[in-house]
Parts: sequence; C-alpha cells; structure tokens
Amino acid sequence: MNFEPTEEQRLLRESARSALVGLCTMPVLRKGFDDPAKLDAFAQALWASVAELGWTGLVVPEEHGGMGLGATEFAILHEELGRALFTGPYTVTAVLAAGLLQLAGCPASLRARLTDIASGAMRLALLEVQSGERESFFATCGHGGTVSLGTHRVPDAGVATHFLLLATEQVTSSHAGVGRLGMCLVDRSASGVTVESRESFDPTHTMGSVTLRDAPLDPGHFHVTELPAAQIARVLGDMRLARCSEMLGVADRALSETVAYVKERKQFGQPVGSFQAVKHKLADAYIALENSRTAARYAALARDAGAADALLALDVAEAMTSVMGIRVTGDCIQAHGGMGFTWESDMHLYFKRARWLASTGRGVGHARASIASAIVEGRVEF
Amino acid sequence: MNFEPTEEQRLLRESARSALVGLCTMPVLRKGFDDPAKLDAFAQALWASVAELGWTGLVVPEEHGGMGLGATEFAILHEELGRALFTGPYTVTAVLAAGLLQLAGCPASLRARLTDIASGAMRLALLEVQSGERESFFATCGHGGTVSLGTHRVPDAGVATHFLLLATEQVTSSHAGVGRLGMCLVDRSASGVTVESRESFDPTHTMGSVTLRDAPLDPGHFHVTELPAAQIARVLGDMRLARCSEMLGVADRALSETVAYVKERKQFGQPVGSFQAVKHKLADAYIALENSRTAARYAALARDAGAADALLALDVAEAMTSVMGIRVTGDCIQAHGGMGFTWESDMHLYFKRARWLASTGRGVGHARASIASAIVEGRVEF
Amino acid sequence: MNPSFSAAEEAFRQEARIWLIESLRSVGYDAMSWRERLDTDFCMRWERHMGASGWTGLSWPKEYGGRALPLVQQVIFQEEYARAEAPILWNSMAHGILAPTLMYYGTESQKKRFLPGILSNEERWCQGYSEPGAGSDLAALATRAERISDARGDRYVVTGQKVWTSVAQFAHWCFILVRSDPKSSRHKGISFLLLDMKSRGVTVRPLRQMTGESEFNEVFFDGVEVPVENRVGEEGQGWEIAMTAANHERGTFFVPMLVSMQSELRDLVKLARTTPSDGRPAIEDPLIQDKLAQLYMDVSVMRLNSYRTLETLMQGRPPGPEASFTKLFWSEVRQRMLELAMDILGPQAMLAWTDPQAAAGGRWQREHLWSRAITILAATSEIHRNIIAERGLGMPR
Amino acid sequence: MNPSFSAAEEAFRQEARIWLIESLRSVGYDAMSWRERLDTDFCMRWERHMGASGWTGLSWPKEYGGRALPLVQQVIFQEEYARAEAPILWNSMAHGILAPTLMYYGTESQKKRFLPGILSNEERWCQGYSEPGAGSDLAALATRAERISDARGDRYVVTGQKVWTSVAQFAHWCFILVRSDPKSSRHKGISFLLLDMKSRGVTVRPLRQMTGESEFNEVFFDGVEVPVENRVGEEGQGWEIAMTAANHERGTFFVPMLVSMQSELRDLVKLARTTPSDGRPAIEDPLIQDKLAQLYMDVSVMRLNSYRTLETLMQGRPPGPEASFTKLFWSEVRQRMLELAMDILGPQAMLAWTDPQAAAGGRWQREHLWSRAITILAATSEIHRNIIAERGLGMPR
Repeated sequence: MNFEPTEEQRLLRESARSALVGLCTMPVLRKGFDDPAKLDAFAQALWASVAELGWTGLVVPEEHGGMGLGATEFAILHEELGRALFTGPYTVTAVLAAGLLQLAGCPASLRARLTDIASGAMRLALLEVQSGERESFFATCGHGGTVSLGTHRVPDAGVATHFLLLATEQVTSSHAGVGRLGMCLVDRSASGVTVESRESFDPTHTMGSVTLRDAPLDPGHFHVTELPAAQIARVLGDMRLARCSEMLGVADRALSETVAYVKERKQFGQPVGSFQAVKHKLADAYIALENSRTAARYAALARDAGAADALLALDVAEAMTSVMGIRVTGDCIQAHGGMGFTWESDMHLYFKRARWLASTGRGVGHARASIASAIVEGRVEF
Repeated sequence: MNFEPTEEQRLLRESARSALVGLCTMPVLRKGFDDPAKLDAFAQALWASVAELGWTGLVVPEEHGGMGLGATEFAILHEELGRALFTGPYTVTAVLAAGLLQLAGCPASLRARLTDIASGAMRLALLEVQSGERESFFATCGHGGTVSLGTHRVPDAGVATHFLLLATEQVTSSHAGVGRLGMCLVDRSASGVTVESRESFDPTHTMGSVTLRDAPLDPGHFHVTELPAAQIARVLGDMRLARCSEMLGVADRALSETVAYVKERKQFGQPVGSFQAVKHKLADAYIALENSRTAARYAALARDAGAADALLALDVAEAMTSVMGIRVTGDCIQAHGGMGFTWESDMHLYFKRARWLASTGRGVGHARASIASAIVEGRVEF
Repeated sequence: MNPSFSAAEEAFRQEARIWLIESLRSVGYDAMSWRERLDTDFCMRWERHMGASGWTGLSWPKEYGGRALPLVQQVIFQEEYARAEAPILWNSMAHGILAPTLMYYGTESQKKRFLPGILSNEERWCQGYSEPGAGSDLAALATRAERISDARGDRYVVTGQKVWTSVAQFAHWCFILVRSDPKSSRHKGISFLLLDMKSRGVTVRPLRQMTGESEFNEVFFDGVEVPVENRVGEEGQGWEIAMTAANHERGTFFVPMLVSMQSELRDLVKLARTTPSDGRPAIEDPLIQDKLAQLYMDVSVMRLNSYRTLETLMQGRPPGPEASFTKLFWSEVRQRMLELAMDILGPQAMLAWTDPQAAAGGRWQREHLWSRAITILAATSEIHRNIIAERGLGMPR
Repeated sequence: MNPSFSAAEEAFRQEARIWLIESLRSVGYDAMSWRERLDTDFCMRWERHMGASGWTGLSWPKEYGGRALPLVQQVIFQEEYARAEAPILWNSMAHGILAPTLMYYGTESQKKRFLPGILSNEERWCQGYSEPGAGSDLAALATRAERISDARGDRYVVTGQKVWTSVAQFAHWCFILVRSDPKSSRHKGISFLLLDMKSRGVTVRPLRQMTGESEFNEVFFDGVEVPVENRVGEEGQGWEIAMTAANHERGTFFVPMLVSMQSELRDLVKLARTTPSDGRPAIEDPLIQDKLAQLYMDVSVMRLNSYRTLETLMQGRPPGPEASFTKLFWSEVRQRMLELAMDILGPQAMLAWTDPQAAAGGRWQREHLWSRAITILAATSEIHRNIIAERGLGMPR
C-alpha cells in the first residue's frame, strides 16, 4: 500500500515543478522552434541547471556522485519534465545509460563514467543498432577499435556530448532466457562522426541524422556481455517507464490548461465548459489520465519492489499511457475550438510531444501483444 | 443510380408495414414468451397470412406460383419484418430454400417444391451439417435412403413442416473456385425425427433441439452437386443479406421509439432528449443506422446487378449492420433509463433480436476478416 | 497486480480466507451450481450465518457490536469474500448506507432498536429513494408524508410510490425519502424515515426486468403510518442525510465488484480457450486476444485504483469524484466484457440463460443482459460523467 | 463500390477525364512532388486555366455563362477531378457559396459585375463570417457596419475583426456578414456585404496553424467603406442569406473530399505494405488489417451515401441533415485514418513533414496535423451532432 508518494517524493515533485517553471518556459522553447541550433543551445544551458539540482545523478549510486534513487523517483521527475515539455536527452542519459552502466559485468572503466553522468558533464543520445548491423557491432564491442554505422535518426543528437550505441538480442528463446547486450560510447567530436540536423515532428526536441564511419572507440568504453534477459529488459524497461511518466505529465498539463480555457471561453452566452458534450469529453479524458497514472505508478512500484509482474505492469502502463496521451491531447485541441490548432496555442505542442513519446518506443501494438501473449500462455494472475 | 426504391418497391414497403402492424403485434407476441407452443401456433397462423399476401413466394419464379422478385425486394421486406419482430422461419424458407431450389443442377422433383414454398404449404427450418458429419451427409445426398444427425439447435424448429439439411464445402481452394453442395428435405413428422423445445435468447423466436436417427429422405428430395463457389456463396449470401436488412428494421424501430420517449420523458424539469449527452448518443445511433442502411441497400443492388463486388459489399453490410444493431439497441435501452431494462418495455426485445441476428451467421469477425483479406490480397478497388 | 500488505494484514487475510472456505464448504457451496448459488433463501440464510459468526460489522465501532477493524482489513475481507465467490449479500443497503447513517444521525433509541438487527442480518432493509418521476433527478421526488398529531400519537402518513426497490419483497424495513413539507420543492422539505414494511397500506409489486427475473419492485404507500420517532435527523434534513450516506462507503463499496470482475475475466479467458470459432479455439483469434488484453488492462487498473482511493481515505484527504469514477468505469468495462463473452459464444448465445443446456449454466447470457442495467442504476453514466466533470475538474454546472 | 451510370453519363466522365489528364500533363503535373502541387501560385494559375477552358460553372445557368449540367454530371466531374488528384481550388468559396447566393439574392448589376470574375477565377473571394467571439456561435458576431449617407454617397463603414479567413491574403474580394443594426442581437440586424479587399482600412494578418503553415488569416476592418449597392439582399437579411447559402452545395460539395479519401486510403494500404514493423510489413499485423477493413467500410459507405443524397436531391425531396452527417462522419473517419498512418509510420513519424527526408514527402504527418482542424472548422463535431439530433431526429433544442 504505497501509491501515494512519500514525503521525500512529494518534495522532489514540488521542487521539480517550481524549478522547471523558471527553467523551461514556453517563450524560450518557442524561440528555438525555427532554429535547431538555438534549441540545442537552450537544452545545453538547461542541462547545466538540472545537473546543479542533482537530477542528472538521480539514479546514479552515491559513490559515483549521484542520489541513488529508484524508479518511483525518476517516474515522478519525468511527470514534471513532461509538464514542462523539457528538452534534451535526459531520459537516455540519466535513466537508460545510468542503468546500463550499473549492470553486472560492466567494466570499471565504463562504469566510472557514471560520475560524468551525475555531474552533468556527459549528455548521451541513443543509437539503437538494428538487426542488419548487429553482429559486426557485437564483435566491435568485444575488442574495440573503430565502429561504422549507417545513418540513424537520433533525437537530441545536437545536444549530446557522446553517443550511446546499443544492441541487444535474445540468446535463448524462452521467456526467462538469456540475452546479449553490446554497448559503447562514441565521442561526438571524434573523427568519422557526422551529425546533420533534421526537422523534428516535436518542435521541442531537435533531431539529427548521425552517421559513423570508422569512428574510434575510447579504450574501456565498450562492452559486450550475456545476462539474464530479464535484467536487460528491466534496464530497457526503465526508459519505457520514464516515457510513460513523461506522457502523464504532458497530458495532465494539457488537460488542466484546457479545463481553465473552457471555463472562461463563452459561446451562446455561456462558458463552453458548461456544455455537456465538452464536460463528458473532458470527464473521459480525466478517467483515461487517472487510469494511466495508476498504471504507471504501479509499474514503478513493481519495478522498485522487484515484483514478478513488473514487466507485465510496464506493458500495461505503456499501452495505456500511449493511447491516453495521444487521445487526451487531441481532445484538448478539440475542446479549444479554432484556437486549438493555431501555432500560438500550446495545445499542439502537447499533442506533438505525445506522439513523439509514443513513437520512440516499440509502440503500443507491441505492448498490447505482449499482454495478450501473457494471457494466452497463462502467465497472468487473476 | 438507384438507391431510392422504385414505385413498386415503395408500395411493397408500405403494404408490408401496414399489414404487419395488424398481423404481428407486441401483445400477441408477448403472450407466447413463456409458452413456446403458443408462440409456434402464432407463427403458424402468421405464416398463413403472409402466404396469402404472396410474401412466401417473393423470390420464387412465377412459373412456380411466386412473384419472381429479387434481392432489393426481399431486403425491403426484411426491414419491415425486423420492425415488427416477425416470428417464424421466413428467411430460411422464402430466401435460402427458395434460392437453393433454383440453383443449376437441382433435380426437377426437388425444384417442384418451390410451389409449396410459394403457396405457404411448406415451412423450413435449417440444419447446417458441420464438418464432422459432412462426408457421410454428402454420400446420403447422393443416393437417398435415411439420414442420421447429432443434435442441432434449430431456431423456429417448432413451426417447421420440414427441415432443410444443408452442407457446403470448398472443393478447389482458390477464391474463384468450385464448391460442393449437399442438401435434402426431411419431413418434420418422419420417423426418427425428434424435436425438443429449448428456450431462446430472443423470446420472439422459438428454438428446438433437433435429432435425426435414420430419418427417411423422400425420393427426389436430396441432391448433391458441384458448382462455381461464387454461385453457392451468392445463395448463402442471400440469407445473410436478409438478416442485415432485418437488423436495419429492428434498429430503426428501436431508435424511433426511443426518440419519441426522450421527447416526452422529463427529468430536471426538461425533456431528457434536450440533454446534449442524449442528443449526441442518438445522433451517433442515427449515423450508424443510416450508414448501415446504405451498405445493406448497396449490397442488394450489387447482388441484383451481378456486380463483381457483390460479395465484398455483403461483407461490408454484414459487418456494419451487426455491430450497429447491437450498439443502437443497447443505446436505446440506455436512453430509456430505468424503464429500458424492464420486461415491460419493448427495448429488450429489439436488443435480443439484434443479438440473435448477429449470432445466426458466421459472425462479424468473419466478415471483417474477409474484407481485410480482400485488401491485403489487392482485391478491392479504391 | 497486487500491492504489498503488512504481515498483520496478511495474517488477517489468511484468517478470513480460512473462515470463508470452511463455512462455505459446510453449507455445500462447492457442489452448488452457479444458479443454485443465486437462490434467495440460501443467500439470506448465509447472511444470517455471517451475522451469527461475527463476520459482519467489521467497520462498526465496538460499542455497537462491531469489530472496529482498520479500513485495510475491511477491504481485505471484501476481497477475500469476492475471491471466494461467496453469496450475494441482500442486506447490503442496510450495512452500507443505513447503519453509518444511524450511527451519525440516529437517536440512541434508534441505534439500540435497529443496529443489532442489521448486524445479525435478522432484519433486512430496502432503500426507498427512486420514484417513477424521480430517477436521475432524485430531488424531484413526490412521495408525501403528512404529519399528524392526535390522541393516537405523533406520526407521518406516507402516500406515494417508489420504484427500482430491490429486495423489497423480502425486506422487513424500508429507509425512505419523503417530502414532509408539501409546499417545498427540490432538495428542501425532504425527510428520512424508517418504515415498517408490515405496515398497513404497503403494497409490493415485483418489476420484471429484461433477464426475466424480478429483483426490483414497485412499492406503493397508501396512507402508511410512521411514528415520528422513526424519523432520522430533523424534519427537512433528509436530502443532507441521503447525500452524506452516499459517501460513506466510497472507499470500499466497490472492492468486491472489482475482485469479482477479475474472476469473471479469468472465466472469460477460459471460455475463449474452450469455445470454437471457425474450427479453432476463439482465443487463437488475434482480435479476441487484443480485446482480452484491453480488458486485462482495465480490470487491473481498476483494482489498483481502489488501492489508490483507499490510501487517500486513510490519509484523511478529501475524496474526489472516485465513487463516480469507479462506478462509471466499472459498469462500462463490464458491459464491454460481457459483450465480448456473447461474441465468443457465437451461435451458442442464441440459447436463453434459463435453458438447462445453456453454456456455463447460462451465466454469460444472464450477466450480459444484467449488464445493461448497471450503466443506469445508481445514477446513469451520463450523471456520473457530469459529476466527474464538475467535482473532479471543477467545470461549471 | 460503384453504382451504375447511364451511357451518356459515362461518356461525359470520359470527356472530363481526358481533359483533366491532358491539361494536367501539359502543366507538368505528373512530375511534380506532393509538395510542389500545394504551391499557391501554381494552384491559382491552374484555376484560371480551368475558367478559361470552360470547366467552371458546370452548374450555372447558361445565361450567366455556365454549362447548366445536370447534377449527376456535376458530381461525375468532381469525382474525376478528385481521382486525378488535381490541384486544390482556392476560389471554391466563391463558386460554392457566393455565386448561387448572387444568382438568388443579387441585383442584376451585382450579377453582371461579379459572376464573370468568379467564372474565370480572375477574381478570388474569401468568406468573412467567423470572429474571435463568434465561432460555433456565429450569431454572436460583432463586426459593425454603420450606414452613412452624405455627399460622397450612400455607404457602410465596417469596423471589426474576422478570423479563420482562408485565402484572405490572395483574395480580391470578401463576402462578409456584419451587424448593420447596432441595437440588434443574435440573428437579427445582420447584413451580407461584398467588400473590396483593396479598400483602405483592411489589414490581413496570417494566422499560423499547427502544421507550421499559414492558410488562415485574421482580417481587421478599420472604417472600411462599402457602397450600399454592394449589399446583397435587404438590410438585416444577412442571416437568412448565409443560412440559405450554406445549403446550396449540400449535395455535391463533399464528393471530391470523399473521392480523395478513397485515394488516401489506397495510399495508406501501400504505406502499410512498405513500412516494416517488428521486421515484417505492417500490413501483416492482423490488428492493422482490421483497422484498414474498418476504414474501407467507412470510406465505401461514405461514397455510397453521397449517391443516396444525390438521388434525394434529384427527386426534389427535402434534404435532411445530410450536410452535417457527411461533414461529421468524413472528418472523424479521416482523423482516425491519419492516426493509423502515424501508428504505421512508427519511429518515422518523429520527423517533421517539412523535413526533406520525411516518408512520402511528409504527407502523412502534415495531413495528420491538418486533420485536427477538420473536426473544428465549418462547425465543430459537437455542433453537427446537435444539428443531426435536432433536424434528423426532431429532438428538442
């Protein structure tokens, strides 16, 4: 029985919210929309501020200069990041990479970089190595040298100090099997690294096309290992969980601004919000949002408790929040009427971030199929 | 361009509607709900009346005493039958059997029974032979003798003078292949025929468990043949089309009674129908109903014109009307509030008939899958 | 998906579970069919047995014979009760609504007179709120209570009609809302009375519902006398009392329904495994699987929501629109779940639930029909969406 | 799914198709990218070319230079136009709304002055209806028109603001609703004026929408003079004129949109075939297939509906709520279709439509964003549901 945040967690939320109100404002974000370099520069400045607040080290162990906190905490923080439409590669760096470097078998030289993550010195953008390039990549991660990879589209590439190259695959096929994981870090400024700026669907994140041609790996910054598949899934799952929580924050902010708007805006002599159709649409949005909140919080609790159903809970959270976020932010546009689809309104920013978040992962279809398999194979408890 | 009924078709609709208002009334139907024998007796009397109106011979060629009309006409009539919650095996007898007996290769002795269908002397209930019993059934249909079949649940079995036993299978697997069809008629009063009364989900139809043990086939009343699969599908499709049209009538009546109710019923000092939530629910019901009407009418037109997309149009009509009928009648219950789920209200009768109709066929899933296959295989025109 | 409980809580769960298993076994519950378990006489006997065994009044203060258990343990008991698929509790209106109302608003003598009968389930109660002209709009109620004082005493004479009154045919008493001030309208002038169903002038007429059963009734009051001492609270305070009462159970009322729905989903998955569709088990259809996945998500999150609500309650924070939220979501998900059951049954759905050959004893058809009522009873979905918008989001009325 | 046409109708279809193919080929349309085809200058040039070639005014009486074709042929042309994926018609407001209005309500000299420019597309029009405070509630409009008669003539002086005015930046003229009686409210006291966009006091400010483009504008009127002879109908008759005008195109207005949606669905199926999802083409996913099947059903029935409507119109029977019905259903289905496109695109959806590398030239992302507007513009879905309930079902207002 611990759905409600502890006193410390509540404090984290409050301080995050009030800090972000000052740090990441719409007017500043908007200045970067037509100029990626400006947005990247802002993301970089923002990074320094949040590093100072200790957030970059949220899940980094204390011995590496971090706070050593868990999923419940990074989930709470991501809700706030979502509310603020935070920009920058926070999730990849402070959740995914910080988790990967703590996995069993990670060489000390690589693990030592946790300190740089915590201090804010390192900002990582993610290149997921696809099946065609995976085998040679695993080989490279085994012995170092140079790495070449075809063009990848990488969110926040322009802000990164390094790229995190990552590949995983299932070694034994059973559900509780073994997985292989290969990863390495490549310096943004290394030879052979090209980053070309692209336009992002979500204007509050930049996007880059990254190509690596014989880019050198620093000694000690590569690593390939076999681990229980569940451990790998857990670390990758942390990123998914963070996205879910961010989605909650986005939808929550969109909905509360919409409620405020429909209370004020009048048509036919009364507030738009007094029309039953608008009420019911937003009531349904509220239900969807609160259900997602429950699902995402439980997924975090289950993750921190090492519960047997933690991954199933994550699938539920992901499937619910993705659909919810897109739907709620879309309904918020609708409830705004004509204003809702102007550039000037913030509604489209929430809507675009929601789609962006839903598109980063394996997608809602994958999560639903995974729940369905669990049911068909009798792996759920009723 | 012929969506609107012709003058003759309009007359058919009007005369059917006014005849049924007198012939098939709720009070009389309701008397049969707790006593299947009474409902069967009523269905039998009703049959005599509709035979007199010529409806039993609607699609029977004139040389056999029928009217020789087509799908558009039986579709119109079925809408009216649905509105009236008509009871009895009309569709099986006057659409399916009348169609089967007109198929190429049907022996003259069997085809001659079209006269009995048209005159109203014959009422047929359907036993579809399932895969396990199919091979021996085809053999029987080839040489006559006696037939044995395990227990089948047969709607309107108590009203039938004969049972129509039917099996079909695909012989060559391509989409435009060949099919095998076996059928025979068994007299309700023949030796070896047992009918046990069952309770029906739809109280306006009776249901029987029918078992055949060495029941004799009359000479000339059996038949097995191979035909183009499309021809078989067309005749079986006629029954599906009739069900779609009946569903339209059911939903149309439920909706119009509901609209009348919500205009009268007051809560909070105003008609319930003036609340936007009720308006929008019924507006959506109206849209679903009108869309289904369009789909079903087109399916009938395409069938009568022998259009290449007639079966696809039927899948569309079936998938739409099934979902629509269940949803609209359910929403009508909701809009009635407490009254809607009483036995006294007619709403549950429409709701039950809708489910009954949706359950008689292969189901909406089959129709949707068939549309999906057509898309995937590139068999649809855009 | 289960949050964790303390060792003491788990021990209590064990105790409750064992008592339920053994008691149910002793009445032959395992061997009873789904339909036998619905039998009214049996259910009411069982209910009295619960009272006699000390498993009622878990939330009541000890001074009224209750066990004064913490909220968590009450919830645990309700979970175990639902998980054991134990009988329907016909006297739940008395426990859920009337008893807390009496404890708060009742006089000492009312408490003494009525609470023990509720605790033991020897006295069953029905709720007289809805009227033909006052459904969603309860404040439109018209049943009159005229006050008369004469040699025979100080009393109300009640005349009017109630509807959707469940258990009225088995009830000893009825708690009823009446208009005690004939000149009043809407929320004012309403009083809350305790009315003896054996009184002269009470007529109960069963109301058949679309399942074919008659669980509800119309109840007619033709000059029924109610002594003034059977009024709860002040004259004209009825609306306030009724609204407060509706909040009493907010936290735990729905727990058993949510747990039951989990069992129902489990059984639906079984149905999908065992029912053929196009020659294969229905569960092999990816579209059926996807619908089951959605239901699993909904049912899981609903259960977790109830824990969230419980925590809010335990921290003494003001409740939001949780009661409306839970009722609305539960009723709509359950309706959808039972539609899926009908889809899976396919042609088997054409048999009435009352037919002895109906699949699974007719359970799915019956519950499907019943589920059409749950979005209407206890306020329609439309009313609950209004409440959520107004109370949850603060939107204008 | 195609109903049958007469031989003469098919011949006309052939003629139209050939003209379209050849004309489009002559301007190099085949080689143009999806985005080049959106270019405003190109579209407006094409539009004038249509006027010069006699393919405008198909519905107009011959006395005004039209071709007076029967309704079916008008529809056939619109189908062929859409099937050829021919350019957007920027002057459609003039053809669809203003021209029939002038023919019915206009004076002879208004007809003579304005109809030829519309027919040739040499004069483009925008529609000045919506205001910041009058969106769904059009009757709340506040733009004032003060009537002044002096030595300089009899004229209106227009002051106020319009919004969501598409094409205003390219328009020569604006037909505008104004409040000519300052003491009036709601539907009364509104007049319908023809306003020269080159007049002093007109300011057009583009309004950027969520796609990043600026198709709409805010238009400000600061004491703009409109001669009285540019008022259509009587003073105060504006509301009636606007409502009648909205009905003019009821039957055929949506045909091109429905045909375009068919092409869009065809292309979406292609997208599903060519986009990988989990290492297989997305179209192999049974859930994607089911969604495509639903869209196919919706799109087919929508097209058939338009033929049904057409028949109703041709029989001269009074139209029902078809315009609302079609607009509502079209907009919601299209929104759903474009959401599916985004789902199919998966990670590819993370690129903006304006990026040169965006899949299919960014078409899906852009249309997806645009589709959020279509349930709002030309009355919100909520308004259309009201209209359907009130006019289609006769429910109380």
